[in-house]
Amino acid sequence: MNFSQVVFIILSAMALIGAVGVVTNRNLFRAALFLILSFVGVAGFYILLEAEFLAMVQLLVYVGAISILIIFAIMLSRRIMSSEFRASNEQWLIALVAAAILLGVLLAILLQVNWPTDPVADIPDNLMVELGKALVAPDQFLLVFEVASVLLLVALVGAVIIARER
Amino acid sequence: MQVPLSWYLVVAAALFCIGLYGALSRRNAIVILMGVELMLNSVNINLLAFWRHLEVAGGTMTGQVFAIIVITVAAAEAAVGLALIIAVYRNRKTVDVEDVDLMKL
Amino acid sequence: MDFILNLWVELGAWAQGLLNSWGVPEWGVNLISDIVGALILLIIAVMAVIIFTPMERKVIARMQDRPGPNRVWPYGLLQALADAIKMLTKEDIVPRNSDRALHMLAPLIVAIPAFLVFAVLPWGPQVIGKDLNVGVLFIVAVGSIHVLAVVIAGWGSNNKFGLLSTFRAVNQLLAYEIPMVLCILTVVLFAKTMSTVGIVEAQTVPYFVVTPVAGMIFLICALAEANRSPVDLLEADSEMVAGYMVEYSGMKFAMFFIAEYVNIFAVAILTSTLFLGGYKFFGLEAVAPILTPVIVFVKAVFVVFCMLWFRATFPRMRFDHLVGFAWKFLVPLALVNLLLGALVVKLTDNVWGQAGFMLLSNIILIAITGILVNRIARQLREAPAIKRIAAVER
Amino acid sequence: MREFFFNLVWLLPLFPLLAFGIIVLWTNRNRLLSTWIAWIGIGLAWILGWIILALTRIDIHGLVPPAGGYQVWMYDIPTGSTVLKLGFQVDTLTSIMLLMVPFVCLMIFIYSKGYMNFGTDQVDPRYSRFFAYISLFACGMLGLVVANNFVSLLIFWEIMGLCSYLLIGFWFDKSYADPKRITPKEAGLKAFLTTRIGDVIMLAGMLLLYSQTGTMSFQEIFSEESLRQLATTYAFPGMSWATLCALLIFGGAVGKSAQFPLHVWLPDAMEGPTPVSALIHAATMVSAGVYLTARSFPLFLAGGSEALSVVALIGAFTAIFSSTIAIAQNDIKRVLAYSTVSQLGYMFAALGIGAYAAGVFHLIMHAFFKALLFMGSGSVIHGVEHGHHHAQHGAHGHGEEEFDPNDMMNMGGLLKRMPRTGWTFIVGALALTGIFPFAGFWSKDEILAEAWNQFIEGSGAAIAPSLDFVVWLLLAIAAALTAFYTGRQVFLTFAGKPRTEAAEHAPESTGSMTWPLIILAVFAAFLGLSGTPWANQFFIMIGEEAEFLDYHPHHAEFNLLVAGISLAIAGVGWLGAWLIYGRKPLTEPVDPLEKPLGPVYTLLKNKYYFDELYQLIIIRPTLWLGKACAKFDRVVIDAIVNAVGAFGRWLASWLKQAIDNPIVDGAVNGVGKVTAWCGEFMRATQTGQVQNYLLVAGVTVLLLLGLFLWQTRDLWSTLF
Repeated sequence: MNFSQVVFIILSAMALIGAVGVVTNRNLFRAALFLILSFVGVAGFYILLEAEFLAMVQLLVYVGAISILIIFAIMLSRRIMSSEFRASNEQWLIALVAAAILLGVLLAILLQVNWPTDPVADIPDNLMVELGKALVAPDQFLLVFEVASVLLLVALVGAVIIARER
Repeated sequence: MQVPLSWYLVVAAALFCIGLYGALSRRNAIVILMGVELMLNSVNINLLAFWRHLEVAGGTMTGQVFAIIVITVAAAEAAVGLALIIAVYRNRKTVDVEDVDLMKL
Repeated sequence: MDFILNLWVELGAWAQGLLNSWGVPEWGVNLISDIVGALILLIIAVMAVIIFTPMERKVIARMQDRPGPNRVWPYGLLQALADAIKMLTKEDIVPRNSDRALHMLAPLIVAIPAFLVFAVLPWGPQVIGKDLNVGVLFIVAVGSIHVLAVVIAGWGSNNKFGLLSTFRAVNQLLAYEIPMVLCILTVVLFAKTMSTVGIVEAQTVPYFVVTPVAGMIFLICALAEANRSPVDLLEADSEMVAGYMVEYSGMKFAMFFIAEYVNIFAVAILTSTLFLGGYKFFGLEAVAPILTPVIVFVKAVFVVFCMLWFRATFPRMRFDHLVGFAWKFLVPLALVNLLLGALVVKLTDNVWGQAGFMLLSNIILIAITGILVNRIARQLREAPAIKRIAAVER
Repeated sequence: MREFFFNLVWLLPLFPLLAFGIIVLWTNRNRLLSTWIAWIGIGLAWILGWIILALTRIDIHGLVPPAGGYQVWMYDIPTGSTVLKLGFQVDTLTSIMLLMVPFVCLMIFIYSKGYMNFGTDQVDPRYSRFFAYISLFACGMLGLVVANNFVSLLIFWEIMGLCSYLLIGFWFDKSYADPKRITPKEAGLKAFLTTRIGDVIMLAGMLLLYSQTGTMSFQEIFSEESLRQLATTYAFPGMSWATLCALLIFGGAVGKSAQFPLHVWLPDAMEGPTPVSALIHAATMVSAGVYLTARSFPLFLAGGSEALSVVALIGAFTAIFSSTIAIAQNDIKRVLAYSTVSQLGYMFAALGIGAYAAGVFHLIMHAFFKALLFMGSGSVIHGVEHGHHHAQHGAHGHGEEEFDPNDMMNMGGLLKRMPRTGWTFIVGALALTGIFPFAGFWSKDEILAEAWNQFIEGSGAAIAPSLDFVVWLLLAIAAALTAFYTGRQVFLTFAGKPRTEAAEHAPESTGSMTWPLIILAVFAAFLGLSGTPWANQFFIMIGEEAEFLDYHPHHAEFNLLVAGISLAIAGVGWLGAWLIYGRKPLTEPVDPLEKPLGPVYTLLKNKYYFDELYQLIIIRPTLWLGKACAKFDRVVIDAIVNAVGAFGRWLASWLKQAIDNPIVDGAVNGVGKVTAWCGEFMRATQTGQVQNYLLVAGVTVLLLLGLFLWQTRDLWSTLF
């Protein structure tokens, strides 16, 4: 039980509590805040995994953008947050059971396999350079990269078109 | 850096299932969206954990790259999804997915 | 003498050695030194408030040709203390049927990013909280939490103006984050690193000279992010009576107040780090490393002075103009500048060559932009009023 | 440099093809633009062609067919086991053709602008289409010249056939008063079908070659060993494969070049516009047959004396035969057409006796002066037509009868009316009749000399010396006749006084028509000097091809006797023509030969009744057979078919009653009912709730996952 494991436990507590808060809280705004909490916990995981870049991106994109968007949407559709609003639908119990079973199955597998405890190698110190090269190297992920950018563009335009007042 | 890989996987699995439950059980479209985001995050955790523990040896970046791609997709999904929700709310004055079943006969 | 010259590093080393000699284990030493460093940074950050509030008041006053605060001895320099006492003694109000928890949460969250940023701001080659290899990105990411705080505050205090300013916050802060990131990207492009120290080290020519466009855009965006006048549309008294802070008073308001000034300080240091050569000053940093914090501080003060200058000079913008300005003017300009930077970096590896080319291209860019803006403005002016409004709406 | 341009050879056919496409697709509304596009297309081809010619001439090493030749392979067509490689090539024969083809084409393109009355009120309604067609034709001819295998050669060959058909029938709406005269439509059909006979034979030859050698490329087929193999293996006793294939391919050449049995289409092809006659039916297309024979000359050599004798005899016979016909023709263009046939006969004869270079030489020369002659005649006709119009307008009312501007009897004295046309025409005539020092003299003398020498020495000859003598004799007489009818034509057309007011008012043609005439006249006059016996460029360039398979033609040195004889013969011909037509120009439109010759004249005038003969022995039986088949069809086949149909209908009705109504319909309705019922039942599951679907999907995935895990339970426990 060393330092980083303690940190990990704290972070996972953040992430899981946040997630539970998201799915259980009746107040949408608070749900969104719990979501942010969970995101921050995940970002912490990334830092533990020595992927600082991803951690920062996680903060920037999820906390800084997506959550804010969600909150924005919540505020735009405020009326629905009345307290007599029924939060769950009829099938929530089945869903709960299904999710639980899935969790059980997954855990069963995970605990069956004896995973390596320690990372096999240290992080190369020019991590960012490697990542950048990997993203734009034609023999690696150039196509994926470009497709993702196109996807973003399309999503941008589509969102504008959909949400525009007519 | 002595956190075992299995821990990450367990947490990710838990996160995924919670997100799944949220996506399945809540009536509010926005919460469903949040659940989906949670699932995506758990996937990212897995990607990076595997990258760190199994891939870095090869010096490749697949895990990180795909995490980035997933984040991109999540952003796009959030944008379009929220736009849809706003549009639906504007037209139907509700974001309850149970009320949005015009396709049903 | 050498000890004196780079006192700060020596001090750190000495303290750690001392702890070791006391038999503290390694991780303990690290922990203690981290905590101490954090505390020091925290104190410096808070000092900013005590320094900048009088400075702001005095400077603005002089610019408006009035004495400004001059009662609290001497020359009203201790005005900040007076304000602090006033705030602490105020009553703490939580508006009825507002979301109490959130209302309490907001002041805490708003402080976090403001202080976190200091962790990566360099006071010297080794005098820095933590030299992350993604330092700049860290700054941006943490800065984006500020929006969250504003949103929570505006929502938590159950108030129309609060909500409105929340909308505005989301609009404005997100809008201005983008050109800011683009400018930082340009700088990173030239410095070939994201670590703040690395960027400073890479600046044989200050980047403000290399790309004035990026510098100016960054300054504007920094103003908007720190929502300073003339772009303080979130708390514009004349429109939304202090906006998201409308329901806050006493200590909670003090938190916002402190956060704002710490933000300013941070932004100022960031600007000097990215564009004004940080702790470098014509090789002085090499001669006397002890002076590097002073250099940084002086530059920061200069930037803050510029901000105050803006505030005293420009009138407040209309909100749609503000956002339109970000999306229709700053973003394209920053993008073009980024492209130019990429081209130049491809063009040559020599630092001076890069500087020259980039400066040239920036001058040309500024000229072209000026001409375009001039023409469009003339068209708008000559267009009939209704069309003008339509254009502005668009 | 050299390789660079040689690699561009495939552009040659491409330029006119692009012109064709552009005109047809876009610019056919704008006449001027179409004209220029066509000109540019052929002009580029011309420049490139002459560049290649120059480069070839600089250094012909390794370019002499059949062994040599710069190959440019374009694409491979996989055909089962073997691969059909298509491409282009540059060798000396090709480049010699490139001397003539693009240039003459260009000249005629320019000429056509004037002939089609560009910019006047009588401009042809299908002006642009005309240019598109001739551009396509140019593509065909150039492609044929640069093709390096039989397949693409056949393709371009057929393209030319198509263009010939289209262009002969260009004025397909024209019809004449007397039913016996052939209309352009019929003429086109006739040309197409007649040449088709030859093409089929040629195709058979090519296929036999392919079956024997397994390749289509010239270089491989004409290689030493494949030829030896062809020559030594026998199709059937007494005839080697080489002979057979050579004769079959020669059949194609006969069809295209209108040699003796299949010559009937060429004179009727004159119904087309005169530029077409000049371009296709004098200069280029008809010489494609000769080119083909020259190209596959090694095959003929391998075929031995049988093949060559056939070629020689048919050539020589055609030469004299058609020149006799030409004597009695009044249509200025038909005379030229028959003379073309006879000149082609000359070329074939030359090839037949192994005077290979001489044949090609004559081909090039003939192209120039015959194009010149045709364009001249076209100019004359044009003038006479205009004169006719003018006369019509001048004297209203009378003379609305059928007026034939082609008829030489309606002309006369045109030299004063249209001097440029006249003099250039005369130059062409002198060249044709082989008067020293014009082009025809050198080439024709070359052929005669070869024949004579081979007869005298009898050594190294391709065919029997006796045959050589026959050929020489026939050709000599043909030369005399040529001189005679050419002189007749010149005198009837240009000398004396106008016999109609149309001829009186005939104006000189426009510059775009006369300038090409002048240029071509220059070439016709002096180009022959490139083939003087002392320095015969043609022999230098392609002579070696004949030195093949142990056959070594020695270049015929200048033979004063033969030259004198041929000159004398030509002179006799001219003299006779002058005596009969020139001394006292005839005033009334009747041929003075008609009375003395009597039946012979009518025989000649009716072309030995060949059309009627074919009508009798080929077309009639065919038609009869067709009618018989039709009758059989109606009487027998139809009855059977009707019976079957009736039975079918009866059967169908019975089946409908018995099976369709109860069983099939029942089944269909049943299916429909079941479907509807299922739908009703399944509807319940379609709640329209996204989350329901999501849940179902999730559970399904869960089950699949469980199944998968259960099946691989022993595997994943041993991971890592």
